[in-house]
Amino acid sequence: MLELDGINVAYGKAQVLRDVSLSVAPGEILCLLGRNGAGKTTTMKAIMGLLPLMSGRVVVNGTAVSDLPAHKVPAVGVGYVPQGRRLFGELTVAQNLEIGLRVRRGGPEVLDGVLALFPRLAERWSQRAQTLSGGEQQMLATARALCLQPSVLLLDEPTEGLQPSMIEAIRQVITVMRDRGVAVLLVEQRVDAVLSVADRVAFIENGRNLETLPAEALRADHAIVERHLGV
Amino acid sequence: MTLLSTQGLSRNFDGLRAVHDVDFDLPEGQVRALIGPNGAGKTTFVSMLCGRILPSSGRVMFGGKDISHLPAHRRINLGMAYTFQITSVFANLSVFENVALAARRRVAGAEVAPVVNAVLGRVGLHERPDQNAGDLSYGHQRLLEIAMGLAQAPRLLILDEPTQGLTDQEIADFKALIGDLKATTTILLIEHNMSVVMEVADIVTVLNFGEVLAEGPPEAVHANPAVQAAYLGTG
Amino acid sequence: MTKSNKTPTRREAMKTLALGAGAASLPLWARYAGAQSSAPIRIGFQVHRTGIGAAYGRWYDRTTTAAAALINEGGGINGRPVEIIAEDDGTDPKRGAEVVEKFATQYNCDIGFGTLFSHVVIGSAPRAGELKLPYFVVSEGHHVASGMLNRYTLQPGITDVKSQVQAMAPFVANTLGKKVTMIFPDFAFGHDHRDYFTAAIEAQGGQVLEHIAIPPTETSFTKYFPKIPRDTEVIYHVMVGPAVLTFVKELGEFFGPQRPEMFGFIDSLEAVDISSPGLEFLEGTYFWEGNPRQAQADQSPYDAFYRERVGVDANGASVDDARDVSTYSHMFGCWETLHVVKAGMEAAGYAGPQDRASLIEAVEAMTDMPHSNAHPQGAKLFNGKTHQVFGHQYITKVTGGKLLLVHTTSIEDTLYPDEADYTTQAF
Amino acid sequence: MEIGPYLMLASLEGAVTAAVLALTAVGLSLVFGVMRVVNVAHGEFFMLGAVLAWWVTGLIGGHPALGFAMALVLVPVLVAGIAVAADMTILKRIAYDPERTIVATIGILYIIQQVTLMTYGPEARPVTPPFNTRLALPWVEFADGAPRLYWPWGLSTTSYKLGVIAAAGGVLVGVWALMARTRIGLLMRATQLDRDMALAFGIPVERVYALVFGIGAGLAALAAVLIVPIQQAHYLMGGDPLLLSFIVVIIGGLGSLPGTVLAAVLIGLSDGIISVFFSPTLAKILATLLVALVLVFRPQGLFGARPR
Amino acid sequence: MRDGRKTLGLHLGLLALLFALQFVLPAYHHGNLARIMVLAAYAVGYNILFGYTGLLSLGHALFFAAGMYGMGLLVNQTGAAPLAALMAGVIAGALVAAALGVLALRTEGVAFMIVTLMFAQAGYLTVLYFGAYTRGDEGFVIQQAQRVMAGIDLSDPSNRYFAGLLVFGLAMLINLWLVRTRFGRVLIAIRENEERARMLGYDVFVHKLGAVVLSGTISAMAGASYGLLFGYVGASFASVQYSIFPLLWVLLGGAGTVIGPFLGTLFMFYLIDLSSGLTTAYMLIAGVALVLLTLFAPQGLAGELRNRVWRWLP
Repeated sequence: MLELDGINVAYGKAQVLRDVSLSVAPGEILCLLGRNGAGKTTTMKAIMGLLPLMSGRVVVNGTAVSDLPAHKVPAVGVGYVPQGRRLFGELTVAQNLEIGLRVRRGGPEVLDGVLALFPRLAERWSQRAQTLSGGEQQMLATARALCLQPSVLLLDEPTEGLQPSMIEAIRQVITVMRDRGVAVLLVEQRVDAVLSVADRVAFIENGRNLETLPAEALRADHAIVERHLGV
Repeated sequence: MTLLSTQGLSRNFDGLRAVHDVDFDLPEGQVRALIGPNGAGKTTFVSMLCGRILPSSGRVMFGGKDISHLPAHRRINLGMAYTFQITSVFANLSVFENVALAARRRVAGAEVAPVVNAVLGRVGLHERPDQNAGDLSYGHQRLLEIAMGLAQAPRLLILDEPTQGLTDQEIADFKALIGDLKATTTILLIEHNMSVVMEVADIVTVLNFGEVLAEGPPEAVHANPAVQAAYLGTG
Repeated sequence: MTKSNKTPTRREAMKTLALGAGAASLPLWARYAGAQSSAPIRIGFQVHRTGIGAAYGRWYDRTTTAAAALINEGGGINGRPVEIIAEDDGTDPKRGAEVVEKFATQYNCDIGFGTLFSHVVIGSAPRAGELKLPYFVVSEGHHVASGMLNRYTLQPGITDVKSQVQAMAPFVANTLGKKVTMIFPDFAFGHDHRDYFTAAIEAQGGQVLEHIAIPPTETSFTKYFPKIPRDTEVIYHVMVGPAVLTFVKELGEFFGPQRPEMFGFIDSLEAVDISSPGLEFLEGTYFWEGNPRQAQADQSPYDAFYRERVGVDANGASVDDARDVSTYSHMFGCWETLHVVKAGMEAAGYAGPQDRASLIEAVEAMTDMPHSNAHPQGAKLFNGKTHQVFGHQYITKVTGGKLLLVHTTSIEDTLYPDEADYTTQAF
Repeated sequence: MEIGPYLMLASLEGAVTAAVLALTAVGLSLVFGVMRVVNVAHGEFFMLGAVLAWWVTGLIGGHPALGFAMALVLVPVLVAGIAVAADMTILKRIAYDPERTIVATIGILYIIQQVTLMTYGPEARPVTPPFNTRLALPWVEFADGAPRLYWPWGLSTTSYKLGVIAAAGGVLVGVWALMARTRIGLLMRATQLDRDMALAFGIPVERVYALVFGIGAGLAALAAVLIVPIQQAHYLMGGDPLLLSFIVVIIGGLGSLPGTVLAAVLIGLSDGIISVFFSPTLAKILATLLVALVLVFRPQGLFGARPR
Repeated sequence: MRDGRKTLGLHLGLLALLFALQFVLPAYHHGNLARIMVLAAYAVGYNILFGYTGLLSLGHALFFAAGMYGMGLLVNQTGAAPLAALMAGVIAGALVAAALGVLALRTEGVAFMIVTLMFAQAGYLTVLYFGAYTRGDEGFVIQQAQRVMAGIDLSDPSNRYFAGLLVFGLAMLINLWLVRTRFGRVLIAIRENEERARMLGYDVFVHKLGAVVLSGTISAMAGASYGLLFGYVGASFASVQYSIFPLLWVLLGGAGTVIGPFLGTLFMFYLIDLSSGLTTAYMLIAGVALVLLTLFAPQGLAGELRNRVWRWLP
């Protein structure tokens, strides 16, 4: 369970998020939609504690993670797949995953579970992350987050720049996670990529969150999307 | 007359073909939109036009001159203006000073202020010349970017996703602004917002995986199933 | 260290003056006390407490404090106690000039005194001249006698390097060998050695085979030693700064068992214990010493007195800490200079800053300075025109881990034609 | 001396310089790489290492090797502790802002220097080497068409100098193993590569920073302990290692440990070898200009990747 | 623009205050202020590169020394007139700066710091190497008789004070004028966002080179004046310390402000002077003060002033 309660965030003097409130239930995929610069990535970083809150609270499974130092947030069970993957490029696949496992002291069985989802990574085991293809890098970024056995998973544009087959693979993993009871917060720009997996969709514009709708409603009426995103 | 053209323009990053063998012609006075999915190579392509990135191979011609080997500032001085995709204003300087820096490329002394004020008026930032650019909202920073482009009175204005983060009203104003500029300036526009593209562009070029996928009037491109597939990812 | 840094306050000085009469002759004291104001004579002491000269500065400070205490016990100067006002110059010429300015205009000192490092002297002297502050330096540099400075700058307590160097040449040529290789630091002090010694040894029929100038701040030296020619008979070495011990040790390691004769300026080992690990090979080598640090068998009573007052033992180390070796070859200059100042002030009837010119004239008029408690290093001859004093120089040989005297030069050995005449300058 | 033996001697001397420099520079490189700050006080940690080594060896009687071994273990730890304290009380509070860090570390430099002067004093003091034998070295010459060994005049080194080279090599291998083979090394590298992501994966970045700052200072101190039987401990001795380490770190390519070590070897050797052919000060000038020009024409360092 | 008038008022006011102070200050502080003004001119020069262009050089002692030795060697070796020698020093500084700029500006960031440091170190060693002319570390004296410029004896305290004021005033007014010119504005733009400035069509390299040359020339002017006014030329002014000092002064006073370099120089001078009178541990006090300033006044004195009170401070 992830709850954002009226968070305000600024980069220096420019306020980026204003009173953003969201909640994601276990076993649910909430998709955050908005244009570039609307504040989606900032929301993610604020949840992770990478940006200080001016006000508001972030609660994960009853723990106010916004009161914790940033490095304690993941241990509560928040896995983060950032935009642009941001792997530890000079480290090997194995080392990247080890860093993920370390967060909640996951044993070999956790790793085996993750590798079962991404068998390709086992083949690339001692390769340096920066030498992987784009799709493999995205797999590794996702796998790294799954290694900490998250109860909340944040994914920021996981399909950016990927081939359709790769997109499909990532989408399936997200679905699997939802089915295992993980609360998934997904940021996407590609509406079609979202609508097929999301349970609910929240729109964000200029740092404020607008309405949150069931994905069903959007699938039924595409005009809502166009109204908010102008595509 | 062709203002800008490229021949076989390519760029690789560590084996990734960001832009591949692009031939591109932009006649004087046209508004051209460049569209394509994320990662299609749009920004790399325009970066090579204005010299921020050097091509791996190919040529860039501007006003009949081969500018492939000119450094960025020389190209700008030939009459190009470039606005950044990610807002890149001078955050610690005032709005006025941001635009004045651009305006001083062509005017000096007492002539700067009127130019700046006029440009700020055109984009709707005339009420806040003294504010620090970094304190503006994201949308206003984008408008400031556009204002800096306008202040240079360029022959070719390259706008990289200018409407990102703008409100509906601001987008409407932007469209009107492009309509005004058409008469005097050639415009190359990278844009995601299809309504903007459909309304302002004369011709649309679609990039996908670093190559030109389609080119033509907006309606034709919009109707092109290959473009639909690539752009919306529904393939 | 705090103890030695403490400068006598006026009250303490007065108390010493009152109680310490036992050491002084009462009539002398009474004569001055009756005639003059009893406000202290303020001597601005520019001391290298920090920076590269700090090891010297500490001993200069101790010697100065001891000399001032002695003078005060003896009734002060013209019946007035001496007050030492010490300020750090960071061994930096810019700060040095500022400190001189502070003495003259802030502390109202009667004179400035005590500077060792020559760049500090040269940086400060112009200010002293402009401020008309008599500036008594203890730096052994040739800059005073060369005429580079001004009438307000004097060096009456220590022989300059030009004299020291040329006085060594006869001994080196006649006793050690005529083919010399010189190793010296590549800055002005080293260049003085290079120029004056080369000329002097050639005058003796010898020759310098090679000049090896070591860059300042160098910390390892072995790589330069192969430049020493094989047929070298004598190595002439002089080095300053914190790396001196490394230099000497590496020299020893380079030569191993078959070394040529070696002659060094004790600057290479000033403040360094001759029995430090790695220095065993120095046995049998020769040193110039300004004042032998080892109490010699025929030690003069003056040296014994001086040693005792400053707190230096027979090996040249602090009486409190045998590992704390003094800069014995230089620091006597502080002691002697203060006594020259005293004599000059008394001769000039110095009463205050208005008499500064007469003080300088009085010192300029001095000539012979006999071996005495005031001049424990030896007799001296002062040249009023060049503002420079000349004295005996000592050559010692390391024998059984001790520096034993083998030769004393005459004062005449140190003389050279005048290069300047400050007395023609207006005040 | 003939050119061959001279070059060998200069190389040997250069190797000692390089060994100590490599340790010091690797410490600086770690701090620079992981924390992205310029630690101007690095040379003072080196100096503290030397001064404390003198102090520790003085505490213990008996064979010099005993005190030296003790210093070798104790001193780096002590200095690392001081560095960690400085990190937590000062650098952390200014959020490792690059410019402010420069000023703050200059402040730390002054403080350390002055405190050392007030407690230890201005003298250069020696430490007895644990072992030190002069080793004359042979060279080959061709006489009557056949090679034969001979012992050229002055060609020698000492067992301790060779020991320093070996010890530095050992420590460098240890640092490499720490970075490449251990859990803590992994965390440090992850922090270096992406601070935010390190936080997002639960790495206590502040503690890693304090640790890195401590290890960096400890390596400088260790280098100083090794050199102090050759050069004496003096309160102003930190300046040169600081400058040289900086040069080495930049020439080696920022944050690249192998590059740093290679650059240390190059700089250490070039200084000695250039001095074979020119007068000493001119050699220093040329070596300095050479380094500057290398950077001018390869700004990313000899072993760094050219940024796109 | 009312701010413009306030700016001019403040800075001319400072010059007027400095002018007036010479009549009331005790001799010691009078002399100190003369020194501080010349050194502050050096800091102003440094600040043009560091504070306004955003380039951190560790080699400015090279320029200061180029001015000092350019002037001093001419006077000492050829007996040139002080004014001509002063000009020669300034020109020497400009030439050295141009040469260094062309090379060093190929690098950026820390590499720029190191390259400038290395060139300055080579310059320092060169001064020692040519000891026959420079007298190496010991330096040489510019005799009082050689310091008479157009009949004015520069060793006289009030003349010297006035000359110091002139040098500092000139540097500060150049700086004030600079920030109002297009060139100066572009320097600030480069500091703020180099890529953006380039994409507005400005030749970043040429502007940076101009900043190096201007900065070096002012530094050289300060160096030449210092040697001439205080009668001493020595290698310690070419050492790395004298590259670090202006950085400290500027950071303490406030980088990128016109008045900051003066405040920083003044502050640092008296911090050391006063604490050195109180205790031998003045370096300790200076060190602690530096640390405290970075903790509590990170923008420097004038920078904090600008943040809190005078937003218009240039």
